[in-house]
Amino acid sequence: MSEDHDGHHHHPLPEPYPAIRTKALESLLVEKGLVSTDAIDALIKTYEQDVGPLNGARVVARAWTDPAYKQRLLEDGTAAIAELGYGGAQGAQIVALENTPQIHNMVVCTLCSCYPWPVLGLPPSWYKSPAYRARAVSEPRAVLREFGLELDPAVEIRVWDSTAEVRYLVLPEQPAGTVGMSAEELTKLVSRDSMVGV
Amino acid sequence: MSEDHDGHHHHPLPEPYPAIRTKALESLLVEKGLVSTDAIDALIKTYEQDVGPLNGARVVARAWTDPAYKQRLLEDGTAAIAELGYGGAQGAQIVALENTPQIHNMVVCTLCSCYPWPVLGLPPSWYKSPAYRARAVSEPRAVLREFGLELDPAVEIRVWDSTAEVRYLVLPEQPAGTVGMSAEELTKLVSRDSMVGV
Amino acid sequence: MDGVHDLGGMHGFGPIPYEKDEPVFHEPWEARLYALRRALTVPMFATVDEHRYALEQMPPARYLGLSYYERWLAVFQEALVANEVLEADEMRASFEAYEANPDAPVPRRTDPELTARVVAAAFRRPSVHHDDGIARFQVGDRVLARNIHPKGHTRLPRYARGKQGQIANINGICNLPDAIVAHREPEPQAVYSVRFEAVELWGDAAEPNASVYIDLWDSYLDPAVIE
Amino acid sequence: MDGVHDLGGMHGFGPIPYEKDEPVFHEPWEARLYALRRALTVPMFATVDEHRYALEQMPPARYLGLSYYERWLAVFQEALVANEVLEADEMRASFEAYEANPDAPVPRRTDPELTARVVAAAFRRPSVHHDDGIARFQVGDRVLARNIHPKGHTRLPRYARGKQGQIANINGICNLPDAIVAHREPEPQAVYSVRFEAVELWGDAAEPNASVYIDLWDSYLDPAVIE
Repeated sequence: MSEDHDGHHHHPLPEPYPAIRTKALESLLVEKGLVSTDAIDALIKTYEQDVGPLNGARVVARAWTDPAYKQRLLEDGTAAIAELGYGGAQGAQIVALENTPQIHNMVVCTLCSCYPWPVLGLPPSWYKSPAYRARAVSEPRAVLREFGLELDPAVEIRVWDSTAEVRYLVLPEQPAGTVGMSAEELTKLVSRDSMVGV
Repeated sequence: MSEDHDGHHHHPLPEPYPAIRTKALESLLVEKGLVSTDAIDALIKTYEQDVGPLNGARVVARAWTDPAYKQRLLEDGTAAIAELGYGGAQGAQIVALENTPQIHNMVVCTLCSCYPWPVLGLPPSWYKSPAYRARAVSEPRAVLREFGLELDPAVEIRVWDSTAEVRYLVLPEQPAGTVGMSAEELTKLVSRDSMVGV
Repeated sequence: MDGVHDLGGMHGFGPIPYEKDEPVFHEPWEARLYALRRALTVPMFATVDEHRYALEQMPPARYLGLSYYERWLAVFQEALVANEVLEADEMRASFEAYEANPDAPVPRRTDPELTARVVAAAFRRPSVHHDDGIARFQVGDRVLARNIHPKGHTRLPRYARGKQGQIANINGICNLPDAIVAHREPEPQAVYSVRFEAVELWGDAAEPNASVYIDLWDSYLDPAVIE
Repeated sequence: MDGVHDLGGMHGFGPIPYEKDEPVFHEPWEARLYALRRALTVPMFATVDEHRYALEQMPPARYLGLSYYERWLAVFQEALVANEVLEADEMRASFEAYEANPDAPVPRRTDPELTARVVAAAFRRPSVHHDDGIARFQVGDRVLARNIHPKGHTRLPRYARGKQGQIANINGICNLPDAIVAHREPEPQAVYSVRFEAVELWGDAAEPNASVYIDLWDSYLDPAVIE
């Protein structure tokens, strides 16, 4: 909730408004037996604890340490990801995009907020922001610079706009000096952002 | 200031906010001698009383009753309008567009709110509204229908988007049964909207 | 629809609002709203497409002025009434009750069967139809994104319309979202990943050595006129 | 810039908010703000182009959420500070004083010379430069509106870019607004009225028997490739 220099709120909602509204809706829907408290709690736990970028990091670390897996991942991302037990909503078809010294991939959804939930969890706010959705396709290098990545002009940049059912997972380059590390160790080095390509 | 069905204001400003701000600015600028009360009053009076659609109506009525004037108006709108004493800010170049049984003209400014002030005064709110600016160019017939004008499909519609310095004045067709009326009488029949082409 | 949701290439939105170590949900109500919607035994939107279209139809200033979950809340409320799950009056009464007493507890109800079902649904792997037989284009074909301006839902972004690209991949067969949301008969079509050079999309404003891949349904495309 | 101000063809804005017998100003403050800006002895914007660009640069949700004069007020306040006519502190102090006491009078000052000058300015007829000699195109020529996406100010609306039209009139010579706002050397160019068929602009969504005439500077146009 930002305030501009003249002290006027951009944001029209008083802070507690959506919280109160949501409470009121949950209350009515529970009373009518159309939802249950435990189902809500369980789904929240699912996306706060079970379905998140750690899944994607495991996929990436496996690909870094297992060339055959990497090949399967690039050929059929959905199937290779399912090998590790991941899949589900917003992951009907997952395509892995390999970053190389020559090619940098970056993912966006300009029309809404499509994102590969099974491997990355729910999208962060910046991914859903109008700024990212607007700028990623027209000035990806400027956007990457804001994320601290100055891409060499010789590197081709490919931006993937998730306008249909495919969800994209970027397979980042393995950091220098990490060859020989175990998949478990490598998992800790894989950031969520690197799997979006920023 | 509309309120939607869930009782939430679209409009983020408390009602008196801009009025108080304007007062505060006028106060400071008067104190500093950068503006004067009488100059402000005089300019308001100019646009509330002197520069308005009555000017355009006089131009139109003259054109309806004086074929030579009409020809001059269509050949050089600015000069013909100046003959009646009109001209000034936002009227450097005024082009008159003749409506005929075959052609209907309609004016918009999609990028801001350009409008021929010397002949029509300041633009009405609907002309400045996002809805009119958005729709006039892509669905002019649907827009005209909202204004109560069902245009025959055989009539060609020309929409003029005022993106540069030219300001457009529509010369409506003279209503049936008014031939022989004086210019003064006809002036009363010319609506502001008809000179915008809606 | 050519709405403000179609943000690709738009200027004026400022820097990316990056937040380090961002939580999955910023506020408890966001988590509850998210889960409430998905756990509801009577879904408010038959398809994700219809949910998207509901969001797109919000008044533009509102769409841009609200946060992501505030938008979800707005369309969820409307859908609950439109689908006659809640009456406007009872919804208003409940809002007023909690506004008057924001700390009032929410009634609880447990339903282990429902819980198992919604969690399982989160992990259920949808199947994709692969039948490239109906694909009109092959990888490498040059195509032109059509200049369409439907008032209904579409997934062809404005910034690609009228632009030439090249088929990079055939993703599979999916029903056309435009038809789903319009409640027309299903229109299964090949969906392609189409590569557009940045300079084709943005002219002189293009960054060097860049391209955009957009997933587009068959009927969004025409063969390119000039090879 | 490709901002939300560039509204031509956008969907989702609802019906035209027509108001019968609308007054020139709806609120006294609108009238005073309008006149205050124009009567100021130190203009805040050197050109109308710069004023437009200031409006365009407002945050998009704010641009669409505010009324016409509320937008003017916002950019006027910013300009007063940016141009060092008022200090932010004294502006804030004055706001707070009037917020605390909204009925406090505004000091008065008369200046008949200024009054005469500003009223005369409203009626002064600006001259237009007619010199069609530098026009690259002639009436009837087919042209292509260029696919430009400048971050600065431009008057080539998005809905026309990449579209073919025909020169309908040569309006005269004007300085390119893009250059004015960027404070580049003046770039006087021919400005044409260009006719675009509705079907070229909107495809299948076009209404029948319709065209749009757009006033475009010479450098916004290329010769059409296909006659």
